Amino acid sequence: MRKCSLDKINLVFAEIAKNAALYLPVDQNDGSAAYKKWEEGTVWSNALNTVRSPKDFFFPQTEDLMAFKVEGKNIEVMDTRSESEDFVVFGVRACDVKSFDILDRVFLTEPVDSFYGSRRQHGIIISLACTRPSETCFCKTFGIDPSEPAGDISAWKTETEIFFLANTEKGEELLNKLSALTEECDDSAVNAQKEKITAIMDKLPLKELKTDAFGGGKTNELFDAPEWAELSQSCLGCGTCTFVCPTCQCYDIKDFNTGNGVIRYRCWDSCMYSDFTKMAHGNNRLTQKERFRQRFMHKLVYFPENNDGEFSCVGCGRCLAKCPISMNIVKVMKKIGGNKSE
Amino acid sequence: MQKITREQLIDKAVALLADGTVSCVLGWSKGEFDYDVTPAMFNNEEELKANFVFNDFCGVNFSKYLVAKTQKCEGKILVFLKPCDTYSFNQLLTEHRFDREKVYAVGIPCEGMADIAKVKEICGDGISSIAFEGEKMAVTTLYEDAPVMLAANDVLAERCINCKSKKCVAFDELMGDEGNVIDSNRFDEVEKLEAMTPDERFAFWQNELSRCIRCNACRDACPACTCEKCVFDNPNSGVENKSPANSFEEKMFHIIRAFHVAGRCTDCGECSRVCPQNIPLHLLNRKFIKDMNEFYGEYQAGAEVGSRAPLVNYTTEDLEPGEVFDRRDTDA
Amino acid sequence: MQRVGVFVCWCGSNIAGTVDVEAVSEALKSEPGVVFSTNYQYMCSQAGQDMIIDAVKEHNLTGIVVCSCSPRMHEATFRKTAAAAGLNPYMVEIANIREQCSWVHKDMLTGTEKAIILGKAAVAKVNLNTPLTPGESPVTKRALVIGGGIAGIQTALDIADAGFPVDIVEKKPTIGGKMAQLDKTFPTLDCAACILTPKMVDVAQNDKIRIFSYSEVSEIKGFVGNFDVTIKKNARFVNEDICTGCGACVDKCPMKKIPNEFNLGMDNRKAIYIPFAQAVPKVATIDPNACNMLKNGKCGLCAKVCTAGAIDYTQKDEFIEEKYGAIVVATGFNPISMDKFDEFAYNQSKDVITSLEFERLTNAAGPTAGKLLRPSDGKHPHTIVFVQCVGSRCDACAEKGKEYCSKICCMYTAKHAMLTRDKYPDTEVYVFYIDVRTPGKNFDEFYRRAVEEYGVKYIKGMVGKVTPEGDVLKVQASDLIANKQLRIDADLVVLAAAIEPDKSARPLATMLTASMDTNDFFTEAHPKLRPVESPTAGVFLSGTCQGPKDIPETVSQAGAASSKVIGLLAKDKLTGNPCVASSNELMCNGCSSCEKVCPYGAITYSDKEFRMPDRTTKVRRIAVVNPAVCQGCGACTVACPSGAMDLNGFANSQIMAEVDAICK
Amino acid sequence: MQVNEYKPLIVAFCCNWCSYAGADLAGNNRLNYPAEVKIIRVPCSCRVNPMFILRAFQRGADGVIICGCHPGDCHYTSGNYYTRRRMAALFSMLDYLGIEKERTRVEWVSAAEGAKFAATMNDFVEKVVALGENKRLEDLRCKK
Amino acid sequence: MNNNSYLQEEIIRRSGVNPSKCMRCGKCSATCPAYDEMEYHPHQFVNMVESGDIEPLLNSESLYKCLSCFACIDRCPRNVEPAKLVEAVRIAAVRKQGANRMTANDVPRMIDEDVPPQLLVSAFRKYTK
Repeated sequence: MRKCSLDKINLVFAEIAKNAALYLPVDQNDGSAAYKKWEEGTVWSNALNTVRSPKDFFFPQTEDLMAFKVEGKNIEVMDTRSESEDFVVFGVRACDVKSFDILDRVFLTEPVDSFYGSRRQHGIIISLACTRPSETCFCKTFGIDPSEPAGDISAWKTETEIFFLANTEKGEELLNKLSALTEECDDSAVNAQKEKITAIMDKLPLKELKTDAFGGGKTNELFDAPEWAELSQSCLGCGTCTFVCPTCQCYDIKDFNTGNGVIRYRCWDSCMYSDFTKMAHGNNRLTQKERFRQRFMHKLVYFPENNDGEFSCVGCGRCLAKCPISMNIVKVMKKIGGNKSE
Repeated sequence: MQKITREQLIDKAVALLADGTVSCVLGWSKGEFDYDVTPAMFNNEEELKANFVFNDFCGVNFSKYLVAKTQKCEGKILVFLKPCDTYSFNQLLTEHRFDREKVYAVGIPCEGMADIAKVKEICGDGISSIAFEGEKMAVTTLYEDAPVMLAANDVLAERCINCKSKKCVAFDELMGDEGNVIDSNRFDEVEKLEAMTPDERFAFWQNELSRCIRCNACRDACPACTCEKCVFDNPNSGVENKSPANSFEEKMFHIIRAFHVAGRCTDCGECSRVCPQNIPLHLLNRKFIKDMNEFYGEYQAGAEVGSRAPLVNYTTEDLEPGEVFDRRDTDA
Repeated sequence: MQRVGVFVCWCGSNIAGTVDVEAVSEALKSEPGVVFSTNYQYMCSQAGQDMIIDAVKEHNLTGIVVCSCSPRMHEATFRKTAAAAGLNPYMVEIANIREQCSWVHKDMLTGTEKAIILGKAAVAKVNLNTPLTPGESPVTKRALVIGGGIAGIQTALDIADAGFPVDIVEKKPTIGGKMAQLDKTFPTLDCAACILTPKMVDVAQNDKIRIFSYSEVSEIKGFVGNFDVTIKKNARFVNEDICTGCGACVDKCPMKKIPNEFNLGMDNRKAIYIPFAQAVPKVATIDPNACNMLKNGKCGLCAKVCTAGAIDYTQKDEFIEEKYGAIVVATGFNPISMDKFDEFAYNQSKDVITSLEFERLTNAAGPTAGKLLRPSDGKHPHTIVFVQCVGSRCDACAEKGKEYCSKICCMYTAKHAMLTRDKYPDTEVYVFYIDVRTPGKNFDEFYRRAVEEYGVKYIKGMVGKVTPEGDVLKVQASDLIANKQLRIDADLVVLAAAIEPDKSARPLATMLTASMDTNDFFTEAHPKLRPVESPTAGVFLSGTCQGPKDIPETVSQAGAASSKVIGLLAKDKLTGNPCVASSNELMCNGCSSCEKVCPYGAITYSDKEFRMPDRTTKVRRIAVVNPAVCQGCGACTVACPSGAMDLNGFANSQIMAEVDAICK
Repeated sequence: MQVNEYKPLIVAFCCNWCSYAGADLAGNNRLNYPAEVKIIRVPCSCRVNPMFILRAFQRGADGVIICGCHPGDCHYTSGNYYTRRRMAALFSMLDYLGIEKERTRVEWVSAAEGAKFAATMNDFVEKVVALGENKRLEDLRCKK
Repeated sequence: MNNNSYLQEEIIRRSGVNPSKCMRCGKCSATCPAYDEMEYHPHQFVNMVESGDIEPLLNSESLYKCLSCFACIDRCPRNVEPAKLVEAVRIAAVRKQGANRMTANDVPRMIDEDVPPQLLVSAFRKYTK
């Protein structure tokens, strides 16, 4: 484990940015934080987390797949790939780090999504342990410990110092480059920090939320639960929850006619939208109830069924904070799962 | 803090359910925390007593829900409308979007709603409870022992600071006092932007709109956006797009959306409230409202049912598009 | 995908001189959908057209692009060519490479480049063209004339003359209108009754014409060729079919003090009355507000004396529904109220009168039996002051009168002045004028005669104030030529009040969805080229409802309107323009934005049941465009936020394809 | 040098009854105006949807002008009055977003005003050339 | 800009009157109670201001004959408001150096039991810079 004084953190950033684009949470005018590319003068945010998740770096909202150039009646296929830049994402919370495991299961199993894969290869994640979880946090429900974030390098922050621990080869390599700015240390300070976090975790309002009622094999039991109608009754059908979610991975492939050709690109889709997975015969999820159910069944039942029991929610709480009508996975789990915590 | 209480509203709802005036109630249902209320239908006293809430976080504009809910509900729906909701209510009636006969509207006074983001700005994250004590709210967090006492004005939502009217313009029954239309300063921010140079304005909007993730929350929450199919969802419209692929599409979506609701937007502020990226979308709508007020005379969408919006109206003496700028340049 | 043929015209050297036509036809060959491309000297010639027909057949073309002169020139020609080749005529698009290219650009390279782009845009559009068929609708061969003044009478007679049945709806108990109240007519001075009443008799006797007097139009539905009209026949408490108009009832009626509208309240009539001797229909009418029998059931004298037994106190308003192919509006005018013109003391003195009142005072059938006597004391007036432009030509901001010139006042004032001097040479007659406007055949001659032969004193200036003092009217006025202020002691002051459309016109316009100007005059479809048609198809305008007019103008407009009606009714079917709006009912949410901007009232709404995706049904309000009424402007397409409303021939997708092609 | 080379792309929407005829008249009278102006015929200026205007900018237009009958002369009686309101509102909004106001214009050109049509186009193109390329409403994908 | 057209603009601006709206009907002069006292009558004021002929007006006694009764304003069919023009020209005249129509010294002479003091006060205000 290595540490560095927070006074020198900008030197660390500068060192990292020498070799790769460095992205880190930065405060915006509106009070929220967003990942921004670091450059001299960029100030690292103290916010718990960003509105958009770091999923964007590996699975951007829009991504060109290829292009066709059309001249008269001739068509030429063109390569538009651009995902070869090395980059580092700094300050990723434990929940968001976990989301990459989930995305990996989707994109890196055969057939491998080479766009995602290539971005994963070029990216290094420096995670950061939480110090002040929010009431909307429920990562623990999914077995995530915010004091033990994974990633290529794990980091802990105290009032004055920051501690780094490399977990992977890529991480080791990067940490070595920072050796001039950091010094070796023991893990006592970090352990003290961990204890503090654990104590707060026990005070979180959603600490009792359980996944017992969900998981693979529950489809028949939960699919026709009468509660879906009530839960979905006020859903606006917007895509906010899916677009701020670190694990939502659905996309649509579309063609854009440029006038001289076509750009084929993919963009995030949302199961909340009425034209999601619309096919020639129409849409197989006819009303908002079915679309709403799809999202939660996918996260809590279908995904674990196909992925060794792994839920595709990390409890980051973004959808709790951002849903225009405050309907979210926690309310669904409590209602459908029947385990009212209070 | 709200003057009308949860109990008063429940009593009203229970009475109307009991005498058969209505068969269900559209209200706010309590959430996990003290601020995350969700619109819900209540069918009986039991449900109301268990889950109905009314507090400073009941900002959702119910009017739009009536479009779908009146189609589904057999009898009449009781809906509680805050003054700003009543304007949307009227506007939807003007556009024949639901059957007035299927709704029993109770106008309720509103003291302005709180913005949870502002609460968090002051008290920090990790809110464990919010209690309403008289004129104040007591916010307890995971990190402080003593609750922080907040006055309503400290955390008032932007749209409520610039409230245009405390008057319910549509109702079957009014609870509390009838308020007044307010001389608000809602165009100040628009004016601030207008006073900037075009380059500054461009930079401002470029920065704001670049955050758009096209989640469509603004559109889906907007009571004026009640198209059966939005042009941006319709593959045959030629402008369909699902993502803000670049800065053009960000602008296209928001310009066209603002244009489509121009003259119909009541300035309820839902668009900005629901935006997960905090884009001040209301400043686009307000620009249209301000312009149309200036060009064609004061017009408040939804002030009365059946009124003719400026863009579906004209006079032979209207100013020319070019004069819009001449006017402003001479003013400057 | 279309199979498009491109035909580039040289137009001799008109196009070929600045545009490399060979290059254009070659370049367009590789456009999507194009299977054939050629050029020729004169595409519009028979040989050129044959070339197109042959190519359609040989290459199985489904769409044609002609790069030639303006579509305003030859679009119709090439549409016919397409039809001759067996194609839908609307599968043709024209790229205007003459007026908007070769003629305005001098450089060959530039011209050719632009011609290719215009050609590409046309190809892009034609690729999205769909065959269009004009709609047809039947025509009800009956016309409705609203208003029974001289305009309505003449229109009805002319239409009936052509063999079509006509109904006249008149809200008064008799037809005749304002003209029936006039004494003499300018500039010939023949008596109004002498020329009008024979026409009224003609109307009554014409078996093609029905008169609904004492009636109003209460509802209008439908569209050109197919109007459904409800006429409300007000109860007159006299059976029209039986009443002989003998007048016995009128003689016996005890209610004598009812102001007589026909004489503008200058004398009285009975509660049962016939407006004037030559009324058509000549039947009595009971005024329900004055009749004792109707008010409190006491009296019944008229029923007793009526030998025909025509009196029916129980008569009710009757609603008649009828179908019409065309509607003529002839609602006429009224003088404006003088209430806002205190300075002329109209409401203070009986001897300040309007010109229409003057007409009645000089009319042999009027309250004074044609003797010019002062209303106040019945004495002969020796000094008369006529004031012109009272309430006409006012600034809109003044909010007193009308902005327009009422057009007829100069002439009738000259007439009044002249007649007065003719009959009573001892009378001093002053006319105060701002301008004397006499554009009409023999009009200025007439005015000059009034001055030169009859000694009428025309003074350029205006009356500022009239003060009644004892039995004289102190008139204070300016004489701008002499630069003096005049004070005249007058016995009678006559105000040439501005005229305004009848109050019934506004609600009628709403029913007809016909547009009006800010003064409530009906708007014509085109101010120069379609002056007697309303923009609403099938609605025509006759007389002063469209703007101030004198009698000859009114009669000629009536004739013009009737010929338009005859032209319409002569058709068995109406063929529309297929380039009309249509609404996609799956996307329409019935918000009514489109309806509000439609200048023709072509959009209506209906509730339609839809099957929802979840197999429930939902009733939704949707817009329906009547293709027979829609003229294809496209205002609705932009008002519609969802894009449910689109325009055939100029669809959103087509225009965007053109934009795309141009902006490549 | 480069400034002189710059050729803007102008889309002109012309109503069929007045302005398109006015453009034809400009042709009849051989009145020159820049070839960069490309006319799209619409039945009435009120057919022009703001989406068409933005679309043109997206696809690379540098200026968009809408021409219709003079107010009061609309073939459809009121179409251009709606155009006037819609475009006043839209142009003001574009300006509010910082898009150069000289790139958009509404001009009333009658069928008799060939000279006005040519003069208008000359002037409009000149103004757009002075601004240079449309950057603020461009879609880079369309320029590849 | 020559003095005349400057004056003309100034008077038009100050009065807020658009003299070109006048249709020469003469109703203002017909209605004017002070007509006979005036050298230039109300309609001439309008006409002369419109044609820029201001000098004669400035030097005319007519300026002080107008009673400001506003009958001309009330009756003008074209909303031209001649009295406001008279007022504007009068102000232009009075504001010239030493051109006060009335001085404080004049007031005692004018006191008369038939003249309401209010009238003197307003006249003083009107005729003095």
